[in-house]
Amino acid sequence: MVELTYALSILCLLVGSISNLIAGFGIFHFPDVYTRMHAAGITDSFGTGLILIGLMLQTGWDGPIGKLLAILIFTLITSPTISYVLANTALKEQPPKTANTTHKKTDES
Amino acid sequence: MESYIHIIILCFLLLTSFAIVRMRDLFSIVMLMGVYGLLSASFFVLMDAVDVALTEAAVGIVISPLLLLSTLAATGRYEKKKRQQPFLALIVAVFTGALLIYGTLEMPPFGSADTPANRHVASYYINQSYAETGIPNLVSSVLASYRGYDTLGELFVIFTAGAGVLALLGLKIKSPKKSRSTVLPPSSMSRHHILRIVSKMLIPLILLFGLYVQFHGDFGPGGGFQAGAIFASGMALYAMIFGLQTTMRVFSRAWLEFFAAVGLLLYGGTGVVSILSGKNFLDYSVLSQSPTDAQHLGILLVELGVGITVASVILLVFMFFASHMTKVSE
Amino acid sequence: MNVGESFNYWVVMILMMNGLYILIAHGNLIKKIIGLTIFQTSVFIFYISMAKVTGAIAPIIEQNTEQTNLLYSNPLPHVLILTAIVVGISTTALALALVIRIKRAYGTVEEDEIQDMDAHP
Amino acid sequence: MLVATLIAILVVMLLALIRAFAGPTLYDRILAVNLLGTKTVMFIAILGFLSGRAYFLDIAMIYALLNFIGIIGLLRIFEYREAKSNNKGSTW
Repeated sequence: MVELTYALSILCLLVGSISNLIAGFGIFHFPDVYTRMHAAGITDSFGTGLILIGLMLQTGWDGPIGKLLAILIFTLITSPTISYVLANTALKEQPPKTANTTHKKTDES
Repeated sequence: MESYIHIIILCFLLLTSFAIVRMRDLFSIVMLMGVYGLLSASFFVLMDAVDVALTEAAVGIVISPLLLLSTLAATGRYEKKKRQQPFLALIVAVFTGALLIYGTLEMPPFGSADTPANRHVASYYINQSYAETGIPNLVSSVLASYRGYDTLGELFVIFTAGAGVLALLGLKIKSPKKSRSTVLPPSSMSRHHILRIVSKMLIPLILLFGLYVQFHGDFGPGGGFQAGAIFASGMALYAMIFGLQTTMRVFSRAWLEFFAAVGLLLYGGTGVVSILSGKNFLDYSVLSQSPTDAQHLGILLVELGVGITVASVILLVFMFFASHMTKVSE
Repeated sequence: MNVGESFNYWVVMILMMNGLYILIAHGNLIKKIIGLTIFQTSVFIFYISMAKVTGAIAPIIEQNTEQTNLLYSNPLPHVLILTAIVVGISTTALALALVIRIKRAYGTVEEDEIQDMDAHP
Repeated sequence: MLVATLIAILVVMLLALIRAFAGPTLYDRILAVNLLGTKTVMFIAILGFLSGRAYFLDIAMIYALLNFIGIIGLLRIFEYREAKSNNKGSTW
């Protein structure tokens, strides 16, 4: 049972790390704000959740599992909210880029 | 491995600071200042300075960027290009930096236990203060008891700076309407319903966490300065989402000014009580029979005073900057 | 010589010089205040680096532990910097309030324009 | 495994930092700063786990909350700027 939990936590941490790396790669590589947001938003919540679950499995019941759970809940609430507000604000100022439009010079000096 | 993580964070900090030097768009620079605060707070965590990390997080991530942004709204977003190339400044900076780095070669190596800084009074604090005060968090006990005069002075500086901001931006914050039924003009954030609801859920938690940091500061990381900054950040979020007017129904300007003074008076009053009982200023041993209980009570009162003053001064300053923005836009 | 032994101090000095450079070379008053903040933070990092002892834990006494001779980091620099951070933000706020007043009086926050106006009123 | 996760998170932080420097729009920067914030929370949580000190989790928790306030603050000022450019004024 203990070994199973440990193996499960390793799996969670591994998948979490990989999806975090995907988020990082996405935000680094994709061409405009919306695609980047798409890459970061999904994998960020997913990876964060998995890493925290992996940590929880490793602490067991007598560890600080409540605090980890609180961090998990906060992250799962705040991260999508920020994505939503960010996308909403960005959409009003700058329409999404499609394959055929050239990227306008934006508000950079 | 663990001893190299802080080097990575320091490299991130260096990159950020060079990016700040290079950029001309002040909005982006303020954003990078937030990153800078976040990274330096992480560095403080790595250096075991947990109390400092909490304070730097609240101040560096939230309050400092907010104040800078409200100023930018009044002064404009772009920095103008200078007419001449600042070679002289570059030479001065490089020369001074080279001298200072030459000076660091004489410094004791990083992390060694027997440096002059770690030998004198610090070992006394580490070995004796738990027996003398009964408070596990050494930072709290040193802050509020051993170096109580120092902290009182710092608190006076904060109070004076707040008074200075009030004097400089001597605008009237528009007082809220008397009748409760008046429909308030909505803040422009209020059309995001999801944001409103999420904030309604989170703000009580943030304020609760501020109180936890305040009163748990004797046993874990925390204390008055951290709690004040966190509490003020929570109220700043409330002001941003629900509007300054609504916030001022809860904390009006007069009450905040009153509380800023009350915290300082609580601190000073604790000292006066010990003078009147025939001991030195801020000698807590008069407060109770047993010495550790007296220290506990004294530190609790003093930290409470610090927390109240810091929270109300930061909130007051934030409100003045925010209402200044509103005035500019009219 | 081991790089890790004084790498922190070098980084502190470079950050400090970045702050100083911004302070001297840039004319925008807000940018100057940001430079001052960077300078300030580098000093915080310097103090906190000096307080670190290798292998030590944060200065919070462990009560329920069998281990004796736990090493603790030096709490005194933490106390000094803890208060310095909050004092720093209050003084920054004061400086920003002054900038707002300057903007109201002169209509600009660029140093050389303000000097021109003072020279030719 | 925890160390590997830590390294992955540091790599992501570096990538987000580069995006925050490069821009090009302000929204890219905010997105990067937000990603950096959540990664820092993870970083500190794992670090506390490696060193076995539970009070690191307190700090991670407050970072998660403060990061939210910081990002909302940045976005709030954009909304303000937008309202100003539409000449409607804005109320706090």
